[in-house]
Amino acid sequence: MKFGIVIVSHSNKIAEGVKDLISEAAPDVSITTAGGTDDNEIGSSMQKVQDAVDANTGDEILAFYDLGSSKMNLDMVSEMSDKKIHRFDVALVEGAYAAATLAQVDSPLEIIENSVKDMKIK
Amino acid sequence: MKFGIVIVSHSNKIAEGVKDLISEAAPDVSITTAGGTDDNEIGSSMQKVQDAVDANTGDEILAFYDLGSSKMNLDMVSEMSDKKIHRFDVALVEGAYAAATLAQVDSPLEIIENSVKDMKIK
Amino acid sequence: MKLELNEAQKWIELFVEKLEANKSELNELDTAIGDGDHGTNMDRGAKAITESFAKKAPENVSDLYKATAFAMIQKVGGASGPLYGTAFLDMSKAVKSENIELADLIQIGADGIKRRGESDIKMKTMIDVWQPIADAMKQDNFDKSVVEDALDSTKDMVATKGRASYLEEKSKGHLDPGSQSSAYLFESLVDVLGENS
Amino acid sequence: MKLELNEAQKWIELFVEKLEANKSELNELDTAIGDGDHGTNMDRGAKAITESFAKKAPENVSDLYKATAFAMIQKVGGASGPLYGTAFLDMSKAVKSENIELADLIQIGADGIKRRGESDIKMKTMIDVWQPIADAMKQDNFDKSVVEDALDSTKDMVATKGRASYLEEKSKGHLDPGSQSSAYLFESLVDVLGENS
Ligand SMILES: Nc1ncnc2c1ncn2[C@@H]1O[C@H](COP(=O)(O)OP(=O)(O)O)[C@@H](O)[C@H]1O
Ligand SMILES: Nc1ncnc2c1ncn2[C@@H]1O[C@H](COP(=O)(O)OP(=O)(O)O)[C@@H](O)[C@H]1O
Ligand SMILES: [Mg+2]
Ligand SMILES: [Mg+2]
Ligand SMILES: [Mg+2]
Ligand SMILES: [Mg+2]
Repeated sequence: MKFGIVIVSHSNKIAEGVKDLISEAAPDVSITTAGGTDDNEIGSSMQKVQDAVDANTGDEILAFYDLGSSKMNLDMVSEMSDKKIHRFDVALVEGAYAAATLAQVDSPLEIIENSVKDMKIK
Repeated sequence: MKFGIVIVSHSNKIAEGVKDLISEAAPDVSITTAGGTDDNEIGSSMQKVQDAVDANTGDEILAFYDLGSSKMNLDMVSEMSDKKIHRFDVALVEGAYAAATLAQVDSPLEIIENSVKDMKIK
Repeated sequence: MKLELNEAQKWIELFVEKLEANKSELNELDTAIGDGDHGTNMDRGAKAITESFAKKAPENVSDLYKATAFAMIQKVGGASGPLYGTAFLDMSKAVKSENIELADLIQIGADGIKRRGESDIKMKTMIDVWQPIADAMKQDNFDKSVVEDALDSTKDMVATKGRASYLEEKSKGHLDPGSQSSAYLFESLVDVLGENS
Repeated sequence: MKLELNEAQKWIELFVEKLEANKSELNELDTAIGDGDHGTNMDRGAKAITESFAKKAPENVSDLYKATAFAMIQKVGGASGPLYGTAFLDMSKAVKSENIELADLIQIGADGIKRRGESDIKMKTMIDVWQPIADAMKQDNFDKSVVEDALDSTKDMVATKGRASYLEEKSKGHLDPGSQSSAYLFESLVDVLGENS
């Protein structure tokens, strides 16, 4: 599919849980996660973000994150990645759900961006 | 403490993960969760919301939720509960983090409400 | 018009049958514009209703609606749980006043759904079945074609509440799953009323 | 002014020592206005730097900064990882041009933090140490009192970036933890420069 989704969170449980939740509405969308530190503690790991981007089979990535260092690690990976990564500064759970729903039906980027624009909180 | 926090999510992992995340910024705040269905599938359970409210030691509850039926179950419990439950129609992860941080330092409700007002997305 | 206990119980039992028979149809509708679980959810609710009636036979219509509500609230696990649950709980309370008309009772159920869902007609939800049916009953022209028309009207709506609302324009062209399960409810009611007419 | 490889290495090694010695102090500062892990995070970074230098001795200043950056990026696990990491990575690139002044190099580090953090001075972050120090160096009056003053200036600021920003007014009255660790970095630099003056 055109878009894959990457979830970056300080918590591995949040990242996995968001994947579980949005998969139900978007079973055909590639969804990969980077949650917690390398030791699965609360925190973030650039390596995990890199791995989530690499493992994602979407042509372009829609990326969602929770707080500060999740965003920074995402940006570092974006700068080095060949894949186009669209960072969404929106509510993590709710924004990822909306985007996944639209990605499932092959919506174009403008529609997806428009649908989450009222969830911009960062 | 005056305020406890209840997290209601369709996913048990999300609910637990949010608790882990916000506990770090709010170690003294009572945080209880209602995640997933009674079988821990994706969905929601009024009984779990009831239990999370009962188990919470805060005098009043600040409640955060993800989607539709989490909100509805929360409302049903609110209607039946003696405890005052403040429902926040804001981004789940980010809003709960902000509120927890302020609850930890005994902020009054108006300050907490004001700090998350720009995260209202529901 | 009012329902006696045996009629009301027949109504709910027919509803339960239809839900169980159409579990995968409801799941399919929900797969198109939701998360694909409406059939599974309602089937869980249906089985819980049967269990509840078996465990303790309802002694009056109010009890029957209450047991139905509790089964839905406790077992469905999706938005339809609190929605049907609130409708039947409010109906259970209202039916205690001796003389309430069936049409008014259905209106009370519809109002319960609106309150619980913070929603209204034209949002592509089950309200688009409940409300037209309450209206038709008030005018004494309730039959299966009313149910069918109400259900069909949801097809071309753009959803603004519930999960389907995330699809925006793309929610058009599909029946709303909760409206389909509500159609089963009211088809069952037509059947029960038909037997007596 | 420029640092030779042995001076630069001494600088980072002193920084590592201070981070390890003050792990709990940094955690305490972060407990007051953050999530209490800044000491643990920086200690992990410090140990990773030591390991990296032991594994492969840096051959020039650019390598040294790069190894420092990678250790931070890979091991810290908090916002300070990408922030220090970006600062040192940008410095590693800039120092390749033979004639860059130390003051300009620190400015490049500060700019890296601003870019990565989408932040600026007066937001109660480590930038409030990096920027005044870059400024002082440009005017050739860099010493420990400059570092102390910069760190102290964060105390009365209201945070508008990072976790402390969630505390709003209540973030006042506490030193910023990342500014404290940056103060250790620049105190170490004063020590290295002092030895040579
Ligand atoms: N806010 C609402 N108001 C009224 N009806 C709603 C609302 N949200 C959802 N519904 C109804 O519930 C149905 C979905 O039920 P179900 O699939 O069981 O729950 P979920 O969406 O939680 O998976 C929708 O088809 C719609 O008819
Ligand atoms: N956006 C930002 N820009 C600049 N510095 C920041 C930013 N966010 C955080 N910081 C710095 O990072 C420090 C916190 O680091 P640390 O505790 O290791 O990370 P975390 O906040 O992820 O737990 C803060 O004290 C502040 O100095
Ligand atoms: Mg559903
Ligand atoms: Mg569901
Ligand atoms: Mg921290
Ligand atoms: Mg942290």
